[in-house]
Amino acid sequence: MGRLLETEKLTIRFGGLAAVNEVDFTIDHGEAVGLIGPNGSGKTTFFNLLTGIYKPTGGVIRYCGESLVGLPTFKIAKQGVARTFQNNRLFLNLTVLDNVLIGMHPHQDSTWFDAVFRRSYVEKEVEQGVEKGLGLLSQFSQDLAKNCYQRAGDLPQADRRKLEICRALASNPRLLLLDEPSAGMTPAETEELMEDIRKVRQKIGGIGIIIIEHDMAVIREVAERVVVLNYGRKIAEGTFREISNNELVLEAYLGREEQDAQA
Amino acid sequence: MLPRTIGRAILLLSVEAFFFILFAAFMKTYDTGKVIAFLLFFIGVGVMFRKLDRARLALTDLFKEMKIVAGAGFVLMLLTLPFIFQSSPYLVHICVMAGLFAILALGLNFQLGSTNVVNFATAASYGIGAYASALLAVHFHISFWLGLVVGGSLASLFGLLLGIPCMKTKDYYLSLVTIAFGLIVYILLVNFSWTGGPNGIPNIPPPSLFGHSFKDPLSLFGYQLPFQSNYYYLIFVLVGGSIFVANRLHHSRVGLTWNAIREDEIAARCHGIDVTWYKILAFCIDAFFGGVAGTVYAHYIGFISPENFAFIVSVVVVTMVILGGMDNVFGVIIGAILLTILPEKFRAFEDFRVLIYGVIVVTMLMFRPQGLFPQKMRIYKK
Amino acid sequence: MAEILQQLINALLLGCTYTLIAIGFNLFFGALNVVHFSHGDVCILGAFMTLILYELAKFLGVVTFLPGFLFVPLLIIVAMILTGLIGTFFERVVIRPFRYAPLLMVLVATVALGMVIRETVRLSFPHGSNPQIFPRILPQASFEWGGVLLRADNMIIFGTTLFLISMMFLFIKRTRIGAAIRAVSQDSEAAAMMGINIDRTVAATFLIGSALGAIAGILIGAYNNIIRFDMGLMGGVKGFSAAVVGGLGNVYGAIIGGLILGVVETFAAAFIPGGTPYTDVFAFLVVIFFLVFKPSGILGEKVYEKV
Amino acid sequence: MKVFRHKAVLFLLLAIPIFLISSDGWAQSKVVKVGFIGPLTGPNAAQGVGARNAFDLAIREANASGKYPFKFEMVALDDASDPATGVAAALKLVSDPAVAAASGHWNSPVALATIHIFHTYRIPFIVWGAIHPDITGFYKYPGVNRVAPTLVQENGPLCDWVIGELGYKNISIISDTSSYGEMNLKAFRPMAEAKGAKILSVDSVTVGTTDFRPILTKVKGLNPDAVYFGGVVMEGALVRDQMEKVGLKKLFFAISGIKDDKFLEVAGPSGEGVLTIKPGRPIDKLEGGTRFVKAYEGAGYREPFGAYGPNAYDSAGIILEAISKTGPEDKAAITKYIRGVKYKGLMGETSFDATGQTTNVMVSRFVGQGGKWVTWEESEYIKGSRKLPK
Repeated sequence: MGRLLETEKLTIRFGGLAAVNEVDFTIDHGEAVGLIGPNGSGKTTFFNLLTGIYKPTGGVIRYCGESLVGLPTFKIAKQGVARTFQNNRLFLNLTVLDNVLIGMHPHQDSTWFDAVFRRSYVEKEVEQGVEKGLGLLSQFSQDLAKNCYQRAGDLPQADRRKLEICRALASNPRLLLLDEPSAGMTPAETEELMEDIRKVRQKIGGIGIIIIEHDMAVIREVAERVVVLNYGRKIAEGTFREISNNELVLEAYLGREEQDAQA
Repeated sequence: MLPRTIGRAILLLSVEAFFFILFAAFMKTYDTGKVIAFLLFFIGVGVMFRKLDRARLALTDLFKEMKIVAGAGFVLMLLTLPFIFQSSPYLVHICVMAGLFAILALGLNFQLGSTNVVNFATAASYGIGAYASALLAVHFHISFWLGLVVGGSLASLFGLLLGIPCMKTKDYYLSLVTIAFGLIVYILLVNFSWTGGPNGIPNIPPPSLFGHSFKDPLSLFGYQLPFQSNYYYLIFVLVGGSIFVANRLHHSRVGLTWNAIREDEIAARCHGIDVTWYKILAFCIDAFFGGVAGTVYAHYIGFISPENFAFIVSVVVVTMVILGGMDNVFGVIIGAILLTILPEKFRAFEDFRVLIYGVIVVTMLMFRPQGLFPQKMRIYKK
Repeated sequence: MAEILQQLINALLLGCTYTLIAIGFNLFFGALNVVHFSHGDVCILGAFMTLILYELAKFLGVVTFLPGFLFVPLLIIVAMILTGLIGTFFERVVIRPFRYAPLLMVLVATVALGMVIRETVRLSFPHGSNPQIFPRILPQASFEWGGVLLRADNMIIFGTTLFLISMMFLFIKRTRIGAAIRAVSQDSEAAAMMGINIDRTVAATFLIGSALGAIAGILIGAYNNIIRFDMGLMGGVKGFSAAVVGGLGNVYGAIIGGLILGVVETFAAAFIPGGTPYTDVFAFLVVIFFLVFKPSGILGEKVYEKV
Repeated sequence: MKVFRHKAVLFLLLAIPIFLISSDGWAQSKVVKVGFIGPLTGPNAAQGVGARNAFDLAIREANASGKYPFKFEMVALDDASDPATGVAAALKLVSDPAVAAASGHWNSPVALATIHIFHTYRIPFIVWGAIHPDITGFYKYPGVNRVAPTLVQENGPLCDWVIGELGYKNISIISDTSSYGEMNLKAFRPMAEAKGAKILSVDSVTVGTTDFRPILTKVKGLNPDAVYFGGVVMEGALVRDQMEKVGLKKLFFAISGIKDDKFLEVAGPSGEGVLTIKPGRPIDKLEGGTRFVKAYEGAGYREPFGAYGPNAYDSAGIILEAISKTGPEDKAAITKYIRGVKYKGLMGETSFDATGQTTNVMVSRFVGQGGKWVTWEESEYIKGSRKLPK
């Protein structure tokens, strides 16, 4: 399998602060990589760089061999990079199904002209979308599929996470970025989540997943390789076992834990 | 089975007819006290409708069951309105203005309601459409029908121009740009000599269709209707077309995408949505609607001046959308009709009109931000 | 040369009023991330307040026993305090309910509030649509110096603006409330966790911003001799524009932005043939230029979206 | 019980509207209605309300005199200085079959929008205040007449006086961009140049501008003898005041739009020595003027009748006379009568030319003196104890 995405010396500075500092990162097709690090170590910022929300001040991002630097967010998304958000950002006032339909945006092509003058075309598109969406939803949760006309804002937290993943998958991504998917979940829900992620990898061959997590159990289960960031720098990389014995990593995390204990 | 259907159809039509007659009677009422009594009555009906669940369910079922009958009945009744107001061109005039503002509000709804772009430049596109077709008609004798397209398109072009800054700006900044744009257009209209400056453009020819000039009274079925009726039917068709376009856009990928931008711009971008383009699209379509309304206004009144396109017009249209219900086509039209008719009925309080608009907006936003008719969730046929 | 100098003085004075309005926008934006679109109307309300107080004082005969140099500052201070309180009231009633609501709502609500303020002022004065005569509270003396006319009232306007701005900087830098305002504008959540009362701090911000705005209104009135109910619309848009040009949220930016707008308008009127009616167009074009090419303004830092 | 309640609801649902509709009684009353439209709200409300009161006074007097076979009723509508509102008001008037004739408008744009409606519906219409020449001169509608002189008719005497008699030759023009200012500029410039004046500069300002210093500073550099202002009260007063403030101590003269006590109030001390003219003669010099003032005060109107009160009063007089001669039904006859009228009213004898424009043009000269408008002939300036700026 070839390289799905790689970064070289990826850097962004906010004023004097380098939030992501010369990070080299790679992920292959079909691989799942965990991205961990203490709070404020630049993990989410790294995602924001990959998706084009921030423009890097230095370095290279190559996706399937082509540079992503400077591309607007929506174009990156169209090329198959989908993501979820740390504190999920669903379209709260739209239905569950509409959320998923929006996820399909990159693959649909009807324009305002079609909407006004080519009714049948649009109707077919919507029909196909609804079918695909319902299928996708029911794969993850029968509840979601059943309540597909519920307002997304009325869903419980765990369902929201699921819906967000569904929405991301609706765009047939080749690279999926999950930003703390287990945050705010009960252990049982987390268990279900890990199951879901396994399902995704099974169903969509070759999809690459980068997952940010604080729950090490999730990382251990899901990720084949782990990259550790601290103060914006990559301090370690390897399997979970290698990482958990790495001194730099322990220091970074222990330091944090001491602070936590004090606070 | 059939007799029951017919019975229900008759029931439905009589409900419609009842409210239609009430509406006509309300329009014909000039006495302020009675106007208030009418309003209280309408409000009472609305409250009762909310309270009496059975009646509400029965009625909504009835309407859902026979959408076509309901629609046809409604259209037919509206078509008879000029006959009812035959002796009073003033009332037909109010209806025409209500229709014009309904078009403006529907246009703005694409932005304010669907996309959450607060555009305070409706008056500008309204004015550009009006001036474009008026100038063409006066100087080059271009027909109204062509002017309608040109006015709309030109306004659209300016919408595009206005949309360009939104590549870089959003929220407050974008609203500032629209306010500034509206003021600039107004100042330019006042000061350019080829737009007639503050004097505006007089003597704009009325449209004509199949040799019938719109300034002549309309003879239908042996009735002589005031000349405003021509425009009434024109507006009727245009509002119908606008509703059609608005509904189709709403129930398509475009409408859904606009909603996504409204809900969360960043998430929308992360799902491959070209936010800038879709915002510009909303600007253009809004401006097109504005331009069309402006064209009709110019040829209808026969005279336009910059005052018709001042900042306050934009605010009034915003008020209509917020009162009626953002992103609800029906609600927006009701908002436009209410805010056109009521000021005419309360002319004695003309001085307080703008104040009341302001109070309506603030209180609506605080206590019922979804408007009189909240947006509906999309339900797809299976 | 004398003419250019004279025009510079004109530009400077115009810039002063824009600056004072812009400071309010910056304070509010810093504290709440809110653009208070009716701020311009609050400013003009300050001028109307002064007018009412002046008439009241004349009616009560205060003018007769209080010398002008005591009476006028007293008048202005009372008007400032009242306007400040009204500003806080508006924050409490119209802006606070929308703190966690979509931004669109507070935006439209403040625009509508501006309309309500304007119309209330218009309806509460006899012939309120017409401009009201603003009392000549500043000395009218003048002297010519090398072809440049210097007037006492202009110098007072300029001096007052300088004094107030520096007082405000001192206040924000040196006092507890000032520190709280700075903290809240840096990060309101963190500030709340540190035990800062956000509501009270925001209220203080509106008090200061609106009081400064009142001065802006009074200076506009004193400068032109008249005030009109709808001056707040344009004043607000221009003040916001000045804040944007300088860099929204940056209080120093307000000074630069105000001066730029003042210079653009004055010189467009004076030196572009036939440009007089188009001064506002030039001002807005400058603003749109900034919004498109440097949205963060001259002094503003690039803002990164929180994701 | 429940059934009963439902029946009650249904009953109310039907009964209330029936009551509302039936009690409305669409029957027409027997009085003859005369329409009045003007800016009753908005920035020019002072003009409109004063004129409305004077119009009302004429009708009240007519009803009280018992000379007429009908009872007249005024229908006063607001145009809010807004063409769209004005059109709605005009349509409201023409929709009412009891309205025999109407008078209206202070704002020219509004009048230009509504006269077509009155023409289309053949309702005789007299313009009491709007002064755009096109209202009569361009459209020449047989049913539309005007008792106010156009501004072209006003600028001539002003030029004769200031440029011809007083000899101010180097002139800077400032006018506003409203139709009023624009027309003034167009009318004044050629007239002034024909009198041998040199126009040093022309500046247009938007109505509502409050800061004229940039222009005035520029004008000061040109060193004119006098500044002509073609606009209305507020901008005029501010221009005058700010001339002093930038040190431009020259003569200021203006069209009748500024002839208002408000001008002197706003301009303060700088209103001294300002020259202007005014169509018609001062009210106390008019025949019946004192009687009119007394009657107006006696009728208990709160607002002053303003500059256009006499115009509105005479409009009403002409309409009433026409209706009383021809009857309220035949609009064509009323129209014809008005066009041929020789009406002796408050403003002297009014008659209309072929375009409907009044031929009654009298101009009085005024100068600001000690915070009051004084007729030039009686002023201390002509006596020599005060001097105009050179």
